[in-house]
Amino acid sequence: MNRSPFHPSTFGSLFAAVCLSLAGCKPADTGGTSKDAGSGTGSGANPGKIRVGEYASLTGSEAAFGQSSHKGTQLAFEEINKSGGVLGRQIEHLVEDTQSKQGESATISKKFISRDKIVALLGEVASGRSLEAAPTCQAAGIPMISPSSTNPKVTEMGDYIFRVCFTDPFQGRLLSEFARKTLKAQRVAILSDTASAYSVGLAKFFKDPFMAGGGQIVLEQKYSSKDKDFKAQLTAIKAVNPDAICVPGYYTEAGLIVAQARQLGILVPIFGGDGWEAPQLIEIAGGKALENTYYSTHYSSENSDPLVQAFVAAFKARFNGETPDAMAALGYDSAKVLIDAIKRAGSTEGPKLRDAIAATKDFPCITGRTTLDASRNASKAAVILTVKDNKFKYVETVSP
Amino acid sequence: MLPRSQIVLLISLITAGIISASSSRIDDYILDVILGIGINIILAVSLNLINGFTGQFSLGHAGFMAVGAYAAGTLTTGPGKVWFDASGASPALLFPFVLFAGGLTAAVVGLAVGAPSLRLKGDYLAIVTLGFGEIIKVILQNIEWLGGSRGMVGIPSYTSFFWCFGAAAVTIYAAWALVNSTLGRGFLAVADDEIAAEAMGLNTTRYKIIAFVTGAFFAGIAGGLYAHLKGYISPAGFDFNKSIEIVVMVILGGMGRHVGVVIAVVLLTVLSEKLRDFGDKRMIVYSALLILLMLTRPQGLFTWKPARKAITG
Amino acid sequence: MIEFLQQLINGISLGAIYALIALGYTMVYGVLRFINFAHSDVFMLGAFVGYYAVKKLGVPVGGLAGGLLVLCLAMSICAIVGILIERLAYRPLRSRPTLSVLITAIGVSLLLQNLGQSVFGANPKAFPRLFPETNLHLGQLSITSNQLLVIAVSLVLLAGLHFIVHRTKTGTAMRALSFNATASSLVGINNDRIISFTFGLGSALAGAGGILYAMNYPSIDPLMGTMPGLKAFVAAVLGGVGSLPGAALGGLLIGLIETFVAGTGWSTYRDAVAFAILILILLLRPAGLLGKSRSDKV
Amino acid sequence: MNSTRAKPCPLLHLDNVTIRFGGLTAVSSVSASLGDNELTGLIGPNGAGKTTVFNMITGVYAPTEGAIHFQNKSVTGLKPFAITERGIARTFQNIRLFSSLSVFDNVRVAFHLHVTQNTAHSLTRGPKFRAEERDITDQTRALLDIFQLTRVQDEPAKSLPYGDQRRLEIVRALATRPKLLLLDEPAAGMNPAEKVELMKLIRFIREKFQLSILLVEHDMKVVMGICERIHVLEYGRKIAEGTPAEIRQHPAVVAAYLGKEITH
Repeated sequence: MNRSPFHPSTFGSLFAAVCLSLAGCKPADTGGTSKDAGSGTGSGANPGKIRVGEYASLTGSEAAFGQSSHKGTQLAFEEINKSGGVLGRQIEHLVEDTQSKQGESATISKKFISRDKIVALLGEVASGRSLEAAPTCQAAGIPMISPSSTNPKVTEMGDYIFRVCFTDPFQGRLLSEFARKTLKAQRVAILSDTASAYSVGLAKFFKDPFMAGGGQIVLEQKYSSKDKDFKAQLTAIKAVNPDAICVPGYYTEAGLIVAQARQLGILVPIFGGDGWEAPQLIEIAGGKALENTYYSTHYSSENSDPLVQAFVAAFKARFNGETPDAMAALGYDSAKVLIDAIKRAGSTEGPKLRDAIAATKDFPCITGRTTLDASRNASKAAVILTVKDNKFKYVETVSP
Repeated sequence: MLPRSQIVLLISLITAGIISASSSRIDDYILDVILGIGINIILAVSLNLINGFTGQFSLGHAGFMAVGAYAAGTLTTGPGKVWFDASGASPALLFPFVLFAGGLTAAVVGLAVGAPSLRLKGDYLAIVTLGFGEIIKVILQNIEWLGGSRGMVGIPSYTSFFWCFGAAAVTIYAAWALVNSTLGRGFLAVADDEIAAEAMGLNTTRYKIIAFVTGAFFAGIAGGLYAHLKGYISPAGFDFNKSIEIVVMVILGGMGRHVGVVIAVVLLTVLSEKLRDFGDKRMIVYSALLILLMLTRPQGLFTWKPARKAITG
Repeated sequence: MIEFLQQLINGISLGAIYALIALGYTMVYGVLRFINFAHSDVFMLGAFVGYYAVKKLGVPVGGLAGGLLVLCLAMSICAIVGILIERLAYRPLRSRPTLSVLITAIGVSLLLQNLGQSVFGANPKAFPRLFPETNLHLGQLSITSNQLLVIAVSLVLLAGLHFIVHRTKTGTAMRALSFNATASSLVGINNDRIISFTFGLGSALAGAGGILYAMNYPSIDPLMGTMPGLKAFVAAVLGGVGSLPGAALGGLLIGLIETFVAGTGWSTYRDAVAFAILILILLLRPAGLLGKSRSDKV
Repeated sequence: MNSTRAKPCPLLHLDNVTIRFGGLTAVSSVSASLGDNELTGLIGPNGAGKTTVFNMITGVYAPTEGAIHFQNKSVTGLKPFAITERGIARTFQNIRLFSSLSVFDNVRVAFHLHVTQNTAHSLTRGPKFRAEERDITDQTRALLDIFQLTRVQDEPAKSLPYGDQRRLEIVRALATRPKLLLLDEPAAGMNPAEKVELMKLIRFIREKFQLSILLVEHDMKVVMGICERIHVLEYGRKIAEGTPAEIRQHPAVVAAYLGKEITH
């Protein structure tokens, strides 16, 4: 009798073959790939290039943020390599795309560490993906610096995990102070992005101190990332007539929200966090609509600080005249903080590098003078910006 | 004496155990990819039971995976952790029960979803399952104690080679055993011609629900394994793109062919890893290859027609 | 009451946009019986054609002529792209089960999205103001001229399509083809030509939809088609896929449901409620609201 | 040939069955009875409602009014699968085989009504399960043998020649072990020689499996040749009932058919 391919022995042996061939191909792979041959183990004594990994959402739904951040990082490494590298060695900048997909970051971090032998890892924009990679880095003793993951849990993953951006609690507290003291708002409505961890986190950490301070949240409305129509939520908000509206989201939606709010005749102040920071904000919403809106940030491309202006000029020259947004600045800073730490550590060994990063103090970042605190979070001043006459305008500085 | 299929299953399990024992020698990255393959095999084989063998086009498989992932995660990380720790047993021993609980929860949700919607056919069923998948996602986003949109963090990594491929072997065995039985011939009949199947006295709705619930169960198992492999889950990761990813594996595998589907999973996962060299052009190449594959092998990659014989093992 | 009326306006204008996209889905489905997943990406392409026509070709905007020129350009380019997609990616699979074509369509959709991210960049771009815009206020109610334009265009297109499908020779051929492809080719209808025409028409619609959408929501990016595409597809199914008035009705309903759900404090469950209502309606009317159920003949 | 004349408790009984589609009455208060082991024909001009009656008996449509009893139990409005479970099997006018399944599996599927296994048994595959599967296989083989389909048993059903497909459909129906077999235009598309074969086959099935057969058929020669009783429908009403000889003479039937073909 002829055997069908469904026969138990056939499927079983196939299954076994799959297991074995995959497991078996491993030693050949690690030994054979030419990639690993060059830079070896990555210890300080090796005169080859220093390998730094970066994982970013270069494609997929959050590519807008990932691409910006990546460009900043890329610029930083290109600059340092042009000026002779660090510790006399060039930096080899390895990049992997997470496709904005869940699960990729864990795989990528393992690949970077076990195959590419990186000395440090930079990324990701989204906290969720940073949370995937962090345990791998912590277990392997490879420092990781996230440019813009704001979820407090990211750096709680271990002592090898750092960030150069604000945390949600810091910025939330800051916004609540601003709303109560500067805007004199008592009744605030929140419009947050239910699909975005950043927005949900910031909304929560705004709400708690704001209410503790005697403020009142009159209405909480939600939208979903990639929505374009917010009129339903805004109409409901208009009906409760708040003193101000808090929109803790990204500029991709905030621009449209502000424009549509003004179309509906909502003229109260609207404010948000650093997710708003992007030159496209004014283009999308229109300068007029953005009057009487405020957002906290650590960076503005209009900042006259020579350090910032030099960065903006270099970025524009490198990337077809594109103006860098906050993500780009943070991506740049994460690389700069790392380079500085390598210099100070005089080595690329994990523990030494970790200690050097942790000792970062008053480092002149594009996003302000940065100190990493005991819980490995960046502590730096925030500025509040508004828009007047189609231009971003400085309102006030808030120190941590 | 055991039937041959069960002996093969046993050998597979032992093999998985042996490999697992030495899995620390496999480098982390390769191990992660291999475990990913194992999870995808479970997902694709279980979806194949619904889409391939029973002919019901479901686009919500990621939703069941999410339910399983969250249910299992709740036990080891979320509120269930108290009970998990209090039991005193070693986590490695409890893990299969955790996976089973995840699968069971997904099966219950599968029943709730399938019972009303399986009366619909074709594209209508597809859109309804897609809708349910999205509803599951939105509900998870709104459950605060599961982490909401911010996801569930710090899930311990219990997923070992043995559990992953043990579960994959059990899934393949179960799918094979169901299909090669009177019940499974019912699936095939329903897929082929529902009206004729009814005329043969087959309660087609019941058959569809059995296939659907079984598929959901294994998707839940896969979810549990996934959660304990990656250590972090969030609702957004189980959107309909994930469902489509699984559907692609099933269709490329030739729909209704276990072996083909397994090979398709391995090929697609390895291909996706190999394409990393293309950097941010990776998805362009991937989608172009997908179109080319479909145009050159529209019947799926693997399409030998099995002569179904009287197999009783 | 004011709030209710305002939400009604919001819902109708959102629904009109969904209807516009849903019409394209339903046309292709009516003829070929498969979900053209790439439709929403052709829609995205339409918006980008408009953007680059203004930014790179320097088509003057702000007046009526310039705006119409951009609209026509986007529609023609999308029509060509649609016809090309059909010819290259779908036609070779015509005789295959629709599932194979579905996967190819998914592939085309992914390809367009990723090419878009690579070529246009992933950052959102601010869409230029094509036509003169005003904000109309009726007492406390507000509506923009763009919203009115979308509603008007949707109605005109619905009427136009209805005319094409029911009153022209090509339309008759489309219906014949939809009913029975073999029979239609036997009575001398050139199926290939009709299918090309349908794709061209559907894609031109998508292009127009992209421009109108971008005018209303002036932030465009390569993934902008996904969500409205999904919603529009749901709308098409809700209305009874294959039925033109069904698509319009479905779009309107989805728009209204979303708006009222979001407006009444359930905004976090908005998408879930929209899908739940779809499911309920399909369970009661398995072929959608205006669809004809095709029961198998025994 | 005259063993069955109206028995006190018939196998199948239609009691004033009516069905309307929208405003259209397709079948109007039709009553009829079928006895055990009887070979009955249902005839009528095109559009008379034969197939509709057939579809009501098999549960495809539920009658708007009236009742259908099978073995003294109501089967009115039951789903098709439930009716098959009760012992009524059918074939289709435009053959509906499981076209991608093998001939063997087409028949094997139909045995599911007579197994005790459930999902868990399929998974554990214990000795009882295996015995049952073997049993089904043997019975399938036996059935295929009887109808000379063994040599094509591994072919996909769709690759069979037309006549074999018809035969296979009947075999598949028999595998459900019906007490009543409904054949929907079995002679459609057959040449005269094949029709003779078919008539032999139908008689053979009745003798061999001891069941009743209800035949909806266009071809008068076939109906008149094998049926013991014939019911005639016209415009959804029953206009006559009787033996072939009686039907041939029936004035209403002659009028309905305008004298054509009746004389065969």
